[in-house]
Amino acid sequence: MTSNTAAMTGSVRGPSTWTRMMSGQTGPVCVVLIALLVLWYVGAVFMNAPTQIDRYNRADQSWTTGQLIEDTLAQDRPILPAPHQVAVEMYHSIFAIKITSKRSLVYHSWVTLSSTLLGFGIGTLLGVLLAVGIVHVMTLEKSLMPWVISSQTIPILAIAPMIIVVLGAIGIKGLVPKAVISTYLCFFPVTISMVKGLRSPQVIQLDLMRTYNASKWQTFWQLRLPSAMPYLFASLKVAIAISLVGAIVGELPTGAQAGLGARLLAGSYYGQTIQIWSALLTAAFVAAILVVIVGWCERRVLARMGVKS
Amino acid sequence: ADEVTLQLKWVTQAQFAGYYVALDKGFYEEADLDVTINPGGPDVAPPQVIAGGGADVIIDWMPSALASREKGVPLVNIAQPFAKSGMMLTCLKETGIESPDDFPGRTLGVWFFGNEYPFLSWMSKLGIPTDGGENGVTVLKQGFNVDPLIQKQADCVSTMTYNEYWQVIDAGIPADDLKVFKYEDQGVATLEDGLYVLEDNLSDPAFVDKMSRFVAASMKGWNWAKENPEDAAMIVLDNDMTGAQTEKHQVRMMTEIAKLLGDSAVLDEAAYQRTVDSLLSGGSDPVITKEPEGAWTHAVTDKM
Amino acid sequence: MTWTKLDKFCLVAAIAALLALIFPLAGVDGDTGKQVAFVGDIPGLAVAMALCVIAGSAFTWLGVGSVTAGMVILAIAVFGCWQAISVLYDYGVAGYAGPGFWLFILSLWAFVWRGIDVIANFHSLDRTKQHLANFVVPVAFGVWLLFVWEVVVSGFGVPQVLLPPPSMIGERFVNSTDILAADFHQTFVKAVLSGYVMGCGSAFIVAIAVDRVPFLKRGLLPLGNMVSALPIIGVAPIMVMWFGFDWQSKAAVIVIMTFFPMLVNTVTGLNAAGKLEKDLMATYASGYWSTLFRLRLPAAMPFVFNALKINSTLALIGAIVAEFFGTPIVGMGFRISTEVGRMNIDMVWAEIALAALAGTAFYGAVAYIERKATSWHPSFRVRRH
Amino acid sequence: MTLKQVVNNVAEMPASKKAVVDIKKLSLTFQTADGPVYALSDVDLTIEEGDFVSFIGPSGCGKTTLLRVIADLEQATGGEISINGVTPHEAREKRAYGYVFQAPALLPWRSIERNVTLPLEIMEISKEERVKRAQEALKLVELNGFEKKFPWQLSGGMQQRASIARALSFDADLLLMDEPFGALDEIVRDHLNEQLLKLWARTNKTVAFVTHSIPEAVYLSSKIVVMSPRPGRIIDVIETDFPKDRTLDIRETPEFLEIAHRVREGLRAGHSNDE
Amino acid sequence: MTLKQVVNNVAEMPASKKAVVDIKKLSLTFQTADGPVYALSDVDLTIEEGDFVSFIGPSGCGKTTLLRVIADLEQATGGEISINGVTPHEAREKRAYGYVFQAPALLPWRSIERNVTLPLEIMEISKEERVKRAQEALKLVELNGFEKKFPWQLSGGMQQRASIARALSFDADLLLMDEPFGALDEIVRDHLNEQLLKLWARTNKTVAFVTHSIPEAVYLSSKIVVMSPRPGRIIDVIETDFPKDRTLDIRETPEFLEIAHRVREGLRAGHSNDE
Ligand SMILES: Nc1ncnc2c1ncn2[C@@H]1O[C@H](COP(=O)(O)OP(=O)(O)OP(=O)(O)O)[C@@H](O)[C@H]1O
Ligand SMILES: Nc1ncnc2c1ncn2[C@@H]1O[C@H](COP(=O)(O)OP(=O)(O)OP(=O)(O)O)[C@@H](O)[C@H]1O
Ligand SMILES: Cc1ncc(C[n+]2csc(CCO)c2C)c(N)n1
Ligand SMILES: [Mg+2]
Ligand SMILES: [Mg+2]
Repeated sequence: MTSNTAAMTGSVRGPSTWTRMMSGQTGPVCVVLIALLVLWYVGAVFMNAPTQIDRYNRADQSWTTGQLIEDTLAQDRPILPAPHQVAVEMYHSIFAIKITSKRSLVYHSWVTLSSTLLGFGIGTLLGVLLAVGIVHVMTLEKSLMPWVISSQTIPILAIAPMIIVVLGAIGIKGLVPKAVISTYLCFFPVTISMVKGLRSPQVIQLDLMRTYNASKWQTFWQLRLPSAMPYLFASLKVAIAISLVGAIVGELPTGAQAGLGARLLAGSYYGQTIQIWSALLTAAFVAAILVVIVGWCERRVLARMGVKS
Repeated sequence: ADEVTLQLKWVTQAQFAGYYVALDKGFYEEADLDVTINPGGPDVAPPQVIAGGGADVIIDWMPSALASREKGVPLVNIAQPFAKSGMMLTCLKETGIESPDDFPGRTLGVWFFGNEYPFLSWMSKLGIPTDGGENGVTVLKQGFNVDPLIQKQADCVSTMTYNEYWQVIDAGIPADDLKVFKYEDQGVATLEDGLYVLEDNLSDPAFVDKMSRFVAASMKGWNWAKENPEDAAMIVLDNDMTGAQTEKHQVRMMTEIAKLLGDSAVLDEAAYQRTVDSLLSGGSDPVITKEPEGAWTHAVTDKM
Repeated sequence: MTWTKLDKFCLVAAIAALLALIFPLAGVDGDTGKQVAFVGDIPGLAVAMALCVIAGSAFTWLGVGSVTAGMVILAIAVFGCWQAISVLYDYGVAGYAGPGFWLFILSLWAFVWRGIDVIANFHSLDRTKQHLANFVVPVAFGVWLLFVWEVVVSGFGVPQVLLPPPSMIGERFVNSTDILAADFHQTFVKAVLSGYVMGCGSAFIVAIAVDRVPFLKRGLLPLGNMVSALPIIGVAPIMVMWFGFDWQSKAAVIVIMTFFPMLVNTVTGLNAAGKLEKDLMATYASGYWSTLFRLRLPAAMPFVFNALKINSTLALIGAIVAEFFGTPIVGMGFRISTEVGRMNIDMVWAEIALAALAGTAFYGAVAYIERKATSWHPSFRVRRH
Repeated sequence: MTLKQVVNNVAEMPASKKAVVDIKKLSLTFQTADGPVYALSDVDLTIEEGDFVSFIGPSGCGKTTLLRVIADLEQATGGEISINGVTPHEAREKRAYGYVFQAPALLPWRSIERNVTLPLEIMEISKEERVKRAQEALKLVELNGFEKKFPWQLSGGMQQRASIARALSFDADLLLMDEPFGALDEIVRDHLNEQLLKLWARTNKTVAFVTHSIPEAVYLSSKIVVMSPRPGRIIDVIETDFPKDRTLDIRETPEFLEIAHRVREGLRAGHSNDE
Repeated sequence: MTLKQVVNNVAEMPASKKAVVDIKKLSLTFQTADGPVYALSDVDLTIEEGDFVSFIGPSGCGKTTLLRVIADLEQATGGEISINGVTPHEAREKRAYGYVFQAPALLPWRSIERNVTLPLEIMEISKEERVKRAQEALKLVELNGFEKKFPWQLSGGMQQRASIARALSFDADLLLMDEPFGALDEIVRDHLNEQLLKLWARTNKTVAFVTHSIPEAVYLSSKIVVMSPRPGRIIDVIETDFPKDRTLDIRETPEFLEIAHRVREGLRAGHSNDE
């Protein structure tokens, strides 16, 4: 029996690297990525073909399909740049250049990231505080909640310049005004989710706290907050992504001097699609990393709370 | 040193080379000025910035400045380094547009955000409605670039002689395939890139003095830039925080800008009057409703 | 009676009103060098201030126990607000408001808050009365916010190109209904609704696909995060390039913006069902879809609605922002960006007000459906704490 | 007689007795979407200091509701109620009682020990004291060794015992217990019955106790309240006079059997009413 | 003898009996953060068709775990188990059993009636049939009139009864019931005991039944399994031979009392092991 098992494990050697990869996260992500890349290339050829054909016609040039495909993937200002064009651009502006340079995407990412994080921090705090107020104070719930909602329907890009001008007039410049716009955008999902989460404890659990005559504060710490954790993290993932968007939006009315938003716009002014896409992808990567970090915190916190995985 | 904050109308580019040169070459310092230049952008309205106290002097186009004046921001033109307009409408020849008579039924890309006034007064002068009807033109709010033309979403787009026009060229459409209408040639040119301050401040002699030193130093910068277009372009590049501008483009822009600059910063009253007349005639929805008063002064340029 | 039993808000109101009578009402006119106005010259205001002092001290002792008392307080506050407005515009205090004026506003604030407080805590078995109270509270609060805005803008003489007073915005709103209607149709009806439905719908379907196929969950979810965190400013020009100037490109932007919140929330929600309930379904050998529809989706509903609510506001913002990057010459975003350039800030705010109205109504509709659909959730049941 | 017993006897003297719970003509109606549910009607009851009152009655008759009214978790729609001479609300604010719910209601993110110390934390009792008391209480319900487990790692009966330990950990004078031993086997149940009796005899606590077991009710109580089906009404109140330090043996006495019979009859009568 | 009884007698013939649950050397260990918990160890048991097997044992001994293993809700870590000759997993996929959980586990967004029809919906039974069956099942547990209420509007015992009705509503041949009557008063409990017996006698169902009540176990079962505390082990299996159509009267027979005594002794022995 024992020798038998040993022989078996000897011959099977456990799951192959392939199956292990596929059952983890790397494998599937790679497969999906490859599928996306293929799709992207096909898309690039089709979207860029009309202008390319136009160009041939203008130059009275005859062309073959092979040549067309080759040229559509190597345009200067394509409608949809090919992945490798973006990759080359990203390589140049991320790795092949000093990160302190104005042309480095690392530098611009950092500029955006700093106001993102500041805005996210303040926004989360504000969001949670508002939710706490709304859950505990009936007057706040009834009077403030509808206006919190309305505040979010105000187009940020329209009032961003006014915010910047007003803050500038009272001497606040630089990082803070941009962070304020991030805050404005990202506190809302936190508030909405936390209001829901703080109200999610079971009725019997609330009754239990009542029998102890627990203060609101105690009920909050011991019951409401732990119950709200899943809601909080779901919203934090949304909030951090929105916060990044806010930071980028905030770069517009400050004259778009530096940051990923400035890169995006600059790309946009000059029709530099490749530059837009590489800034865009960089922003997406930054966001993904941020979301992953939040997810990691979530797992840590929930594990400490004894939640069964 | 006296502090001066200048709010540009657009992003850092050779369009504003004179100011950057003056800053970089120490002309402002010589004039005992401590100048901060704030770049603008698509979401920055210089009149709003100056009204909010964010700048001492701004660069704006006259139509927009006069409109703001009517809306309660008492802007006054103190100097006009740009004598000519660089705005034009660029069309693809293949669309068959030869003259303004061909416009009806076409789709035209126009810049808004206060820059649409010259276009509107041109159209009203031509008697072409802009409501998208049969005999009118369909107007699109053009983004920041010339993509609509390249992608044929529009028949014509707005361009500046010094910027967007060259982007069309760079996109692989040769100049021969383009038909351009310069506003200057159509007689609807309006004054661009002037320096404006708030009226109240002008009653303060110290402020006037400060501004005259500022304008003088700026003009020194412009003259230097005109003579050394390549170096001026490099100075602009050094000041561009986005790192997105290219040398080739900026040098070319500087060369074109030089053609628009006047000999002095003094506002030409005739040109002013032409601008006002064209704005007042702006059809059903005129930009300004009455002849502006006190919208310009020579007080600053006189003191230079 | 110990001081802790005193009604602190009324106390603040009384003291502030008293001080308001003492401190100067307005500042000094720069040209004439004289103080602009005195309380003594304005009988209405003097009466209002005195009323505040009297009522404030009375209610400090009596407490504001009943709804009637709350109404009385609010009535006094309304009278006070009216006087304050009249002082600003009829007596030329606008731009010159002094400490006395602001103290009076503080006094009114304390009254309004206390009055709203009473009504907010009003409970009745009579449904219509309760609904009425629930309606009055946010409206009263909103009217108060507008009043503060009006007073602050006029009182400090804020340039109207920075922030126009609500009265001016209201006037512009009423006079431009045709433009507003056209913009609303273009942006909200065409772009927002279609983008919202497509974005939320596709994210919901993808969430279920992701949940159903673990391979996708591991492969797509991390990438899904990235796609939807794409900054709108970068995406909008590309969408305009791809889908043209009209509403389709705006809808595309909205799809991208709303996708991620919906995806995350739905995926989280699908895992929210309790272990015991899942076991129960297992004992019925309930298939995937059956468990999905009978257990996991209902349990996920609070999360899904969360996303629907967040998205209802995001969608509107997305459409408006996207219009900054190219549009036909109609639409709320177009109007906003154009009128800013023209310094018609009141028109900008009229559009913002329209956006806020539409967005709030949209949100309210979603919240209403939520209340109907998930009335079993504890958050709708516990009302006493 | 030991000293303790003497003290108890003193406490038992009629003159010193005061009403802990005083209920007059209490009624409670729930408003539901499809009409009102009459849960309690016309309940009159006095629980005196040191009483052990069992409530017994058919499922859904309003026992839990009555306990919840006493605990200020539910508002009566008619009648009067006072706890130690004050309103239930004030009594709750004074932390006058410990409550064991019908379901365990443990917080899933806290270990068993930290669930038991929860009320102590809220009452701001020092850390060492908390741990000490939790240990004692857990030992009493035979859960020592499970301090670090989470609720979902415990069996149903163990969860119920943890919730009893939680209610016992802070030393309230009034205990409200809603079927605390429902999910326990006979042996553990007998054991806990004994422990509860000992505690009661020792401390002169007042206990209101819902149960479905007639022997348990008779064995534990100084007073048995039999309730009728909805709308819950009191149909019989039976006083027993076993000594406080009774033992399991009394279950064989004819007195015991007689009382049990009377309770059963009462219950049966209530049930037949229903049909 | 009625026709039904004849049918039953046929079913009882030894030759026709087949094993419904067959467990050999089953053991189950939970891995927890602070070390393994040995829940079941070395369990051998055969439940034959038509058996009514009661499980009785101290709280936390593994009764629920055993039922969950049978129901394929938990995987054994050692030994073998087959249900109707197939694995528990296959049996579950064939919907071989109905399960009553220790807690009610009602879905909060469904009314009582719709909770009861839930399994029927899943099994795609027609609407009318569903409503009919739900009516019957609710009537059986005396919950008619509460169809439209939501779970939180019911008392603890009523919720428990609703969950019993849900398990009965679809007609599985094997019933796994985890303390179904724990939260019920004696009268209702007796009534439901009778109903359950009738159902069993009528349909030849196989029942695995966890209870804490010794009389209940003896009264209902054809086989009583006594378990020891953790790690759960079977310490006694007692077969009874009351007829299937027994009545409450048998509780006074000496045979009954003797079996009850044996169960109690077994339980007690298990408990003393523990200490
Ligand atoms: N929140 C509620 N809304 C509506 N009806 C309710 C509510 N709570 C309880 N009821 C009803 O009140 C009656 C009494 O319920 P209660 O929980 O007090 O019964 P009980 O005596 O404790 O029963 P059990 O022994 O089954 O626990 C029941 O008929 C129940 O349906
Ligand atoms: N998921 C789990 N993780 C760890 N330990 C567990 C888990 N589930 C049960 N246990 C442990 O297994 C043992 C048996 O639990 P089980 O629920 O089977 O007991 P039981 O006999 O049903 O008790 P009761 O009569 O109290 O319901 C207990 O000691 C319990 O702590
Ligand atoms: C939103 C927006 N507003 C205005 C302009 C036009 N504009 C103002 S300054 C300047 C010179 C730079 O080329 C140009 C073109 C634009 N492009 N986009
Ligand atoms: Mg109960
Ligand atoms: Mg169990």
